[in-house]
Amino acid sequence: MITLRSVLYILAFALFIYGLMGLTGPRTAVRGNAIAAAGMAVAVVATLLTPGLGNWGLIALGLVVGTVIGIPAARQVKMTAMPQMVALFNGVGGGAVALTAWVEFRENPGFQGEPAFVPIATLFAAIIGSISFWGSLVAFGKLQEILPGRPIAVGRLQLPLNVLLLVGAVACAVVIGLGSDVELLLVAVLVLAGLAGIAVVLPIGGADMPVVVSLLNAFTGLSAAAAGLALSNTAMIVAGMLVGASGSILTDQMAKAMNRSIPSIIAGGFGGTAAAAPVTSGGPVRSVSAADVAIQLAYAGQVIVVPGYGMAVAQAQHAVQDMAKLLVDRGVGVAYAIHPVAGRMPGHMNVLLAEADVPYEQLKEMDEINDEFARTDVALVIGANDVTNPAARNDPSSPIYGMPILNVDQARTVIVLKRSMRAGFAGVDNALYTDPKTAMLFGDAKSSVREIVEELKAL
Amino acid sequence: MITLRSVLYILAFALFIYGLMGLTGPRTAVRGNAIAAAGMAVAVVATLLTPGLGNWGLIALGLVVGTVIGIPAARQVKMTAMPQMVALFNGVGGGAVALTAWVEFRENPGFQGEPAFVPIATLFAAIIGSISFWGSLVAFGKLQEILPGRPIAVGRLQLPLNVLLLVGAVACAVVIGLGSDVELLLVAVLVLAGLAGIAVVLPIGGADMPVVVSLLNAFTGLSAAAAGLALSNTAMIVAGMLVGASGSILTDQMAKAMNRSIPSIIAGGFGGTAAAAPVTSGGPVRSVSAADVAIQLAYAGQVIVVPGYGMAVAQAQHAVQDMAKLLVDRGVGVAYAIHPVAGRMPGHMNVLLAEADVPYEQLKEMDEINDEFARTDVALVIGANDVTNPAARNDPSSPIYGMPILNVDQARTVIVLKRSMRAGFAGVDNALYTDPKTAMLFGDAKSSVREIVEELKAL
Amino acid sequence: MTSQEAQRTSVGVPRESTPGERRVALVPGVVERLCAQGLDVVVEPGAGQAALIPDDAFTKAGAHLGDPWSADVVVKVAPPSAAEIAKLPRGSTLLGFLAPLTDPDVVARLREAGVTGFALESVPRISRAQSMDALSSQANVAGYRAVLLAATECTRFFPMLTTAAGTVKPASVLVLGVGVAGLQALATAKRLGARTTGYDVRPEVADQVRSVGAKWLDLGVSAVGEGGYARELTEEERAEQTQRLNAAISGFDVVITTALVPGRPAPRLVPAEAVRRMRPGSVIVDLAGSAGGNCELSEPGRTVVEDEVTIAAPLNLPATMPEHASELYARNVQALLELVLVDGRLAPDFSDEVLAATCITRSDPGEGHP
Amino acid sequence: MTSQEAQRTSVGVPRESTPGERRVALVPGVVERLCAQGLDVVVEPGAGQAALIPDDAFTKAGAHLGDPWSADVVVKVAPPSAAEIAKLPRGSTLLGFLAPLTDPDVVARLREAGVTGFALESVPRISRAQSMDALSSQANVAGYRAVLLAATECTRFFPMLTTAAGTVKPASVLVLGVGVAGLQALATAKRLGARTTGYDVRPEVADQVRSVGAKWLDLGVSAVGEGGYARELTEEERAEQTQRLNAAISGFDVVITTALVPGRPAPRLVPAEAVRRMRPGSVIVDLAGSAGGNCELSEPGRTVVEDEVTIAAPLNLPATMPEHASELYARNVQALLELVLVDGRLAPDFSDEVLAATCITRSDPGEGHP
Amino acid sequence: MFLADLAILVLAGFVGFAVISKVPNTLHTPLMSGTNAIHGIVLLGGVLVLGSGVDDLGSQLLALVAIIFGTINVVGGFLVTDRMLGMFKRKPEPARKDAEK
Amino acid sequence: MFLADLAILVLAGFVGFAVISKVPNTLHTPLMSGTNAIHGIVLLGGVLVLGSGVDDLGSQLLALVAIIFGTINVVGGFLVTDRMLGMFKRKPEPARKDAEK
Ligand SMILES: NC(=O)c1ccc[n+]([C@@H]2O[C@H](COP(=O)([O-])OP(=O)(O)OC[C@H]3O[C@@H](n4cnc5c(N)ncnc54)[C@H](OP(=O)(O)O)[C@@H]3O)[C@@H](O)[C@H]2O)c1
Ligand SMILES: NC(=O)c1ccc[n+]([C@@H]2O[C@H](COP(=O)([O-])OP(=O)(O)OC[C@H]3O[C@@H](n4cnc5c(N)ncnc54)[C@H](OP(=O)(O)O)[C@@H]3O)[C@@H](O)[C@H]2O)c1
Ligand SMILES: NC(=O)c1ccc[n+]([C@@H]2O[C@H](COP(=O)([O-])OP(=O)(O)OC[C@H]3O[C@@H](n4cnc5c(N)ncnc54)[C@H](O)[C@@H]3O)[C@@H](O)[C@H]2O)c1
Ligand SMILES: NC(=O)c1ccc[n+]([C@@H]2O[C@H](COP(=O)([O-])OP(=O)(O)OC[C@H]3O[C@@H](n4cnc5c(N)ncnc54)[C@H](O)[C@@H]3O)[C@@H](O)[C@H]2O)c1
Repeated sequence: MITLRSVLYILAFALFIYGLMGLTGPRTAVRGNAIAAAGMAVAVVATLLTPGLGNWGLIALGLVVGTVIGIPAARQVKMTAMPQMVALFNGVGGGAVALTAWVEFRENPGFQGEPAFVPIATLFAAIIGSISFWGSLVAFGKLQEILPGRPIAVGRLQLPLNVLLLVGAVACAVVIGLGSDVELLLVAVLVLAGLAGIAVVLPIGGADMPVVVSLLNAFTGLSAAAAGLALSNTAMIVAGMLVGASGSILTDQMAKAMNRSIPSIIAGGFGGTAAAAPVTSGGPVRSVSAADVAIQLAYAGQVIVVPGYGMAVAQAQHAVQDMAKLLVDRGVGVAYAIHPVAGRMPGHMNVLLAEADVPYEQLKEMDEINDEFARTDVALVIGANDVTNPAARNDPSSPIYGMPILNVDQARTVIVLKRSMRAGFAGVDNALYTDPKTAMLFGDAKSSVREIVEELKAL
Repeated sequence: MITLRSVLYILAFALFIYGLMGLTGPRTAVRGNAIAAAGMAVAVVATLLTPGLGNWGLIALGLVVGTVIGIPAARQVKMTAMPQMVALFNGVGGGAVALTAWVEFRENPGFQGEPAFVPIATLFAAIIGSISFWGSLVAFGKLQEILPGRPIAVGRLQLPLNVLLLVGAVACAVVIGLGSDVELLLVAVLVLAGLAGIAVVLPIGGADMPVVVSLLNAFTGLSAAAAGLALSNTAMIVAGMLVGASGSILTDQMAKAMNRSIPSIIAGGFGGTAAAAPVTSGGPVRSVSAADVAIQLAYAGQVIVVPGYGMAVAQAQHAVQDMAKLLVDRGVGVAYAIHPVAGRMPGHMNVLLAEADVPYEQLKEMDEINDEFARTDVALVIGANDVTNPAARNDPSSPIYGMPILNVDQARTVIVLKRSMRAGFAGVDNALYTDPKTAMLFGDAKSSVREIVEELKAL
Repeated sequence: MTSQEAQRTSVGVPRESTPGERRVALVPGVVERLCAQGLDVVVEPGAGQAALIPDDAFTKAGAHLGDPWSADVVVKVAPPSAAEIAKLPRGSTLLGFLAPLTDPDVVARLREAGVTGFALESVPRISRAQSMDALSSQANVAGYRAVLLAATECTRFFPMLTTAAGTVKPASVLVLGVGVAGLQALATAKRLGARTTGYDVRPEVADQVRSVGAKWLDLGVSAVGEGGYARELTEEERAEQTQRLNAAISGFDVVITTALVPGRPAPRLVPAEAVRRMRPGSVIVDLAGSAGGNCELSEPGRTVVEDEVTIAAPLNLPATMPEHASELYARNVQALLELVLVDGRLAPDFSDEVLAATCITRSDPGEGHP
Repeated sequence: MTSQEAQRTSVGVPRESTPGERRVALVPGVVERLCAQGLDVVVEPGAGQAALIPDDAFTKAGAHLGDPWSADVVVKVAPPSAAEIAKLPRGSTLLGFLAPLTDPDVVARLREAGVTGFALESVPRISRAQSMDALSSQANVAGYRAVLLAATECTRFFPMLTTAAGTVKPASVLVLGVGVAGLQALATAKRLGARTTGYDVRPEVADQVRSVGAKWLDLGVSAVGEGGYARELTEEERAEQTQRLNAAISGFDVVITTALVPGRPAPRLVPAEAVRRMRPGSVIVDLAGSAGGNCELSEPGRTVVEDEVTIAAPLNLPATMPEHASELYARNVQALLELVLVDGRLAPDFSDEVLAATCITRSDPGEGHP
Repeated sequence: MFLADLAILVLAGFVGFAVISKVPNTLHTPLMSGTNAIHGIVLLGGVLVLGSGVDDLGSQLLALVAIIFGTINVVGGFLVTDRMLGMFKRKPEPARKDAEK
Repeated sequence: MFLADLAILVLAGFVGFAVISKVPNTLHTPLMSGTNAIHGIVLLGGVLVLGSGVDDLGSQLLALVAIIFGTINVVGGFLVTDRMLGMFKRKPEPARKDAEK
């Protein structure tokens, strides 16, 4: 029995790894997730095969209740509420670790007769699990807007407070490790660690929450691995460590993609100055990476490219055409919407796109394509500004009021490539950039498009 | 002591993995190799810390003798003889595994009192190790041209012979596994497996040897892992399995790069039909992958691009310019050598390269650049043929004799991009393509250059 | 046949009388749209002849042939001659280039004749009015044609060509004054394979020059004027500019000049001395001919060869590509007409920024207006 | 001053007398190289004038001015007139276009005059002789100029332009007969932004057409002749071709024809009917004018407008870009001269494949040669 | 045993590092969610502890909650990830359908 | 113990797979050579067996040869790999030196 269980565990973690590999690529992600889930089923079955397992009723009860709660929660949550859902699931995972550690302590107070690593691992799991549980709950609250998104801090006392809580938790743990069997100490460990989790996450701004959730996710993974060590359970060790390692790399990438660094975010949690995400001028602007733009384009049915003076300045025409060709090869429909006054001379865009050998058939006049935007998945604006400015339609006080513009804002998603939030020829701000469905990819148009090309090829 | 050793083992294999990661990229390869070597040092030291180790003198003798043989062998071998050297080193590794297994058997005939997996692993190691040793020796002989490179086979008897040898080795091993303690049986295992190794490798053509060596390398890795299992030595398990897994992927990639498949190569070893590598018309032609071309270009100091009619037909000008820009960004000097009659009309190349915005300064006339070739690391010929044909210089009977040509053949390396070995406008064969320093990248020029661009970006 | 047909507002399209003017104020495509809007279009027979547009193309589009001068609105290209103004009934409306800054006589005569005149030169350069901006649309044509002219006059290739009979170096083209015409000239010359360089007094043009793949010639003189136009240079600035340009010009095979300052004589950018220093066989195309020319040796309206350098100063390049020049012009006219007409009837809102700027005479002068 | 200076072989460069011929057989750059090789170059005063090459450019290059006709070798561009042949001393050598296939009189007169004539038209089209191939080098010029001519004559833009005054569609250009001139025409038109299509009877040209970014018009008629040239079509083939072309042509704004069959009248590819079906304002440029023209309505040497379609049939387009055309021609002449001269002395090896083909008359006729 | 577990831990860490190279932003959230589901493996801890014969009611309750939490983590995690990946389920039509003319 | 070793084996295999993604051809031989050197780890087997107190002369000899072989594999392998990688040691000059004008 023990051998079968061990073999199944190996099978389970092999499935986890294989599934995780799949999850990193858009083509294989769906299957990867299913494979990992299969691995989990194998792991659970293997565990139930453990000889001499008792309390079957309670175990079954737990599994059923958990399933009954989990399925509808996952099914009914709105797509926009996904991040907080993940935070919640992560939290309960951490909670499970902490609770398991507590039970272990209760069953064998003082860890009598266990080698040293058992209490160490168990207490590590308890602390991290509790931090993760409570921290995740706070993150959930912020994302769900139950708690205010802005940083909540106690000012200069934040750092000493947090340190105190953490040191307290560790101190209690050390006492237990040294042999104490007082249950209150363990409860103290859990409570202090939980408070620390709360105290660290509260001062971090809502914009940073996704990174925090990812970090807590990696933590939970580590705590699971520690719990696995304590129980000498291979599946838990591998799965937990897998999540701990991949989760930390993922967190790093997420932070980078948001132009943040993990240390500065955590510093925020300790009352550091770099608390809030940088505020971009004039309204919330969503900036994305070239990789995302590539995915959005690759999985779109119809893309309209809107070139402007910025494409000309960057001389990005060749790169743009490379990109379009890759998309067409993938079966994505691509058209260019040429505004009559895009650029700085009549026919400016034509000259450049002809140089890059864009087939004339793909160039559409404004009147011809303006109704298409509403049926378009992605409008990709490359260095155009005034010719996409909705103020021309709806702001009579604007100097460009009355000029016909491209209906870029009617596309399902808008991606704008430019270097900054600066205005164009007419010198007026563009409300398109702060539209919630607009994402900005900042940088010189040529480099940006080149990056997109690279990412498209890698898909 | 045992704990320190185990920790050192973990450190050692961590270094192996880290080093191996480095070895897969051109920038990090040198350091990766050094890191792996450091890991090996750690592993050896850890082993010497094993409590109760005896026979110190002999151990020291072995280490010293091995080092004294290994260093000069590795230092003095000519660069062109590297592959056979690797074969040799791989062989002795396999031999070491086989010998170790033999000693283990002698020390505990019949594997009395050991759990089942010990004999199984040991005998597996013995068989694979012996195959690897003898197979590698044959590969060495073929590469070193001690043995003839052509397939040496016994015709239709090859398959039954090979199968017989392998079955015999396994049968003897099974008898041992069932408890026999007759040493002759183990010797029989080693001999039969060794003969099988010889019999399988001999019928494979010299051109396939690199793939065979790589495959034997992966085998040796697996045998090392098996030996590690038998000895319950973590470092050996991890290092061996690492090599087994990465080696098999590597073998697959090598075979693909040579347009071969592993099964067909092995089939050759068993007297199958697809024995020899395909013979390309008219002399040995070396074909390479886009990734190699990219590396050669990226690490060159000076590259001359020679465009011809094929670039025009493929309309590859934009891709070529993309490539040139990437190279210039890396600090590689790039020039275009424009032959007066390249293409099919006067100025054909100019029209295309101007369209792709190649700066006029990079375009060099034949007279201006012909002396440069001798100082050039790579001449990259893109769909040009007649204008590079040395017959114009040295074959009075050739219809193009007397036409001035580009001195492409004087460059240190020549890479030719075209779709096939077909002739150009003048309808004559080009001896440049069979020059040993020429490598061909077959395929439509545009796709080929695009692939090179992709690879350059990934470097 | 006169245009009193029904109650519909009539639009008259005369045949242009200015010598060399091959354009026509409306083209069949635009006529069709105007007719669809309920206008009655009267085209003078042969109006499109010089543009190779046959009369029946107009009639097929819904116009009829007849006397255009008695229409409610007359649309023209070139400024009207005295004889033409005489044909206009009092109270009628005229749309076209009316040379308000360069030929005040026209304005005077129109006022005298009691005609409401809308000058297309005066359309303000604001985003909304771009569709009426005939200066831009015609400058665009001129820039393109200037390069064709230069390439035709040049004794050399524009593109670089490596051939069995030797390598031909690419021509180097300098554009002085990079407004709409200059940019199009740079872009077109680049297309033909020339190396291109641009120069202007307005510094923001540097980026625009680069945006058509050309180099920017930096002489360190800047003169930004109003409304996106340049101002005239001071005496010292001019001397400085002339001297530096002088040095630069001689290295080019082709120089195309388009420098204009509204209402002022064209700046003299290319002195005779610079021409003498150019290589034999080089070409200068001077688009500022009508304002006196940017080159000292230009003879507006003629092509001369001085010191083996060909100097062309065409007065009306857009007219040399009559069909498309007319088409673009006709669209500008259409856009302006749509502003002047309300529900198919003449009802200009003179408080509109565009019409206020464009209207140079009124048959019923409103308050405070010329 | 005559050319008997020292013992050096003299090369004479006369001023071309054919009307409209602006080229000159040698240019200063090539003169310099010939002088460096020890030749004595005599240039007729004013020889380069039409190409805007001043006399002193030649003298600076080492030539001297004088009577070119008494030189050992006379190099010319256009076939010599009877009067010119009369000026050649017996036993002298003449290099140039000598019209061996199209004007047999020239050959006859040269033979009579005892002059050794090398016809540049007859250079075989083998790889080695490409540097002497003046047909190619001049066809290349012609193809480029043909597009400039077409663009100038066209009433429409070549490139597509989206502007505030509406969008202009790109011109569509069809090239009939895609040899050297046709390919260059396709490439140049593409550069200017036109949509390009090519057609030829030789099927291998399809790939070449695509290699300059143009489309291939497949009519299913193939006629490969000798030496890389086309053969004349049979009666049925011609009828078939004409009918299909007829249908295709009317869709194009510009048609450039270059179809030639050596020594035969040019094939009639564009019948009058096809012209009538073209849009008003379209242009046909017929480069086969000297062989009678590819278009039925062509009047060789003139530009006419028929049915609102402009038909230009220039006879000598290379001469309209004299400097570079001369330069390329001069290099061809230089290459041929180098074959004719051995150590600076006239010593043609008539067994050489190139010279055998090129030499059309010999002052001392060798065995079995004309 | 502990040292073998430690070796396993280290190796698993390497696998975790090696598997995640550069993930496009769009996959960040699904990947986070997927890994999140994987650490729901902690549910095994609850099962093992409870199954090892806990009979104290408090402990039983705590362990029960731990199992419930772990199960929610697992079930919810995988389901939510799958929903997030919805975008990648609709695959673009077989390429080159109405490719460039 | 065996099952832990098996888990380690599987994990090491995954690491091996994950580490080698797409290797450029030029690195194929060095990489093969580098991995070849790594499996020289078998030398540990010889050391352990010999060190465990083998006293039979034949066995001693065999083990000695095994150690020698293993050592050659290790030492020669790493050195040869290093030499093969010579090309990558000369790094291209800091880019953009004489970049495009
Ligand atoms: N077509 C004509 O004939 C003509 C003539 C004269 C004026 N205009 C006027 O020009 C305007 C044309 O509209 P448009 O949308 O094409 O241009 P625009 O409104 O001027 O906007 C161009 C945008 O491109 C961005 N950009 C500049 N360089 C870039 C680079 N290297 N990489 C990426 N982005 C870059 C700029 O933003 P960042 O600085 O943030 O990058 C800028 O906001 C209209 O207002 C029109 O009225 C047209
Ligand atoms: N320049 C002129 O004025 C002129 C005029 C007429 C003739 N010629 C003659 O043309 C020749 C020019 O020499 P060249 O070296 O430029 O051309 P070439 O000798 O004709 O060789 C071109 C090569 O390109 C390859 N190719 C064709 N399509 C390709 C594609 N899509 N992708 C990759 N490769 C492709 C072909 O090989 P694969 O089929 O194996 O791919 C062919 O061998 C000379 O012989 C010259 O005399 C020149
Ligand atoms: N916003 C709009 O809607 C719109 C529309 C069309 C044009 N414009 C802008 O208006 C501006 C004027 O265009 P234009 O073509 O009518 O100009 P223009 O014809 O009046 O003058 C041509 C160019 O000559 C330059 N110039 C004047 N004096 C000079 C000197 N001494 N040396 C060198 N150059 C000199 C001017 O700066 C101008 O660029 C341009 O910048 C154009 O982009 C704007
Ligand atoms: N190898 C060399 O050295 C070399 C050098 C120059 C040219 N060439 C080749 O020689 C060939 C001839 O070139 P050219 O420019 O002197 O040709 P050309 O001037 O004699 O004829 C022009 C073109 O007209 C075509 N044509 C003839 N009859 C036609 C018909 N009825 N319909 C349509 N097209 C018709 C011919 O096929 C040819 O392509 C070309 O293929 C060229 O590539 C080879």
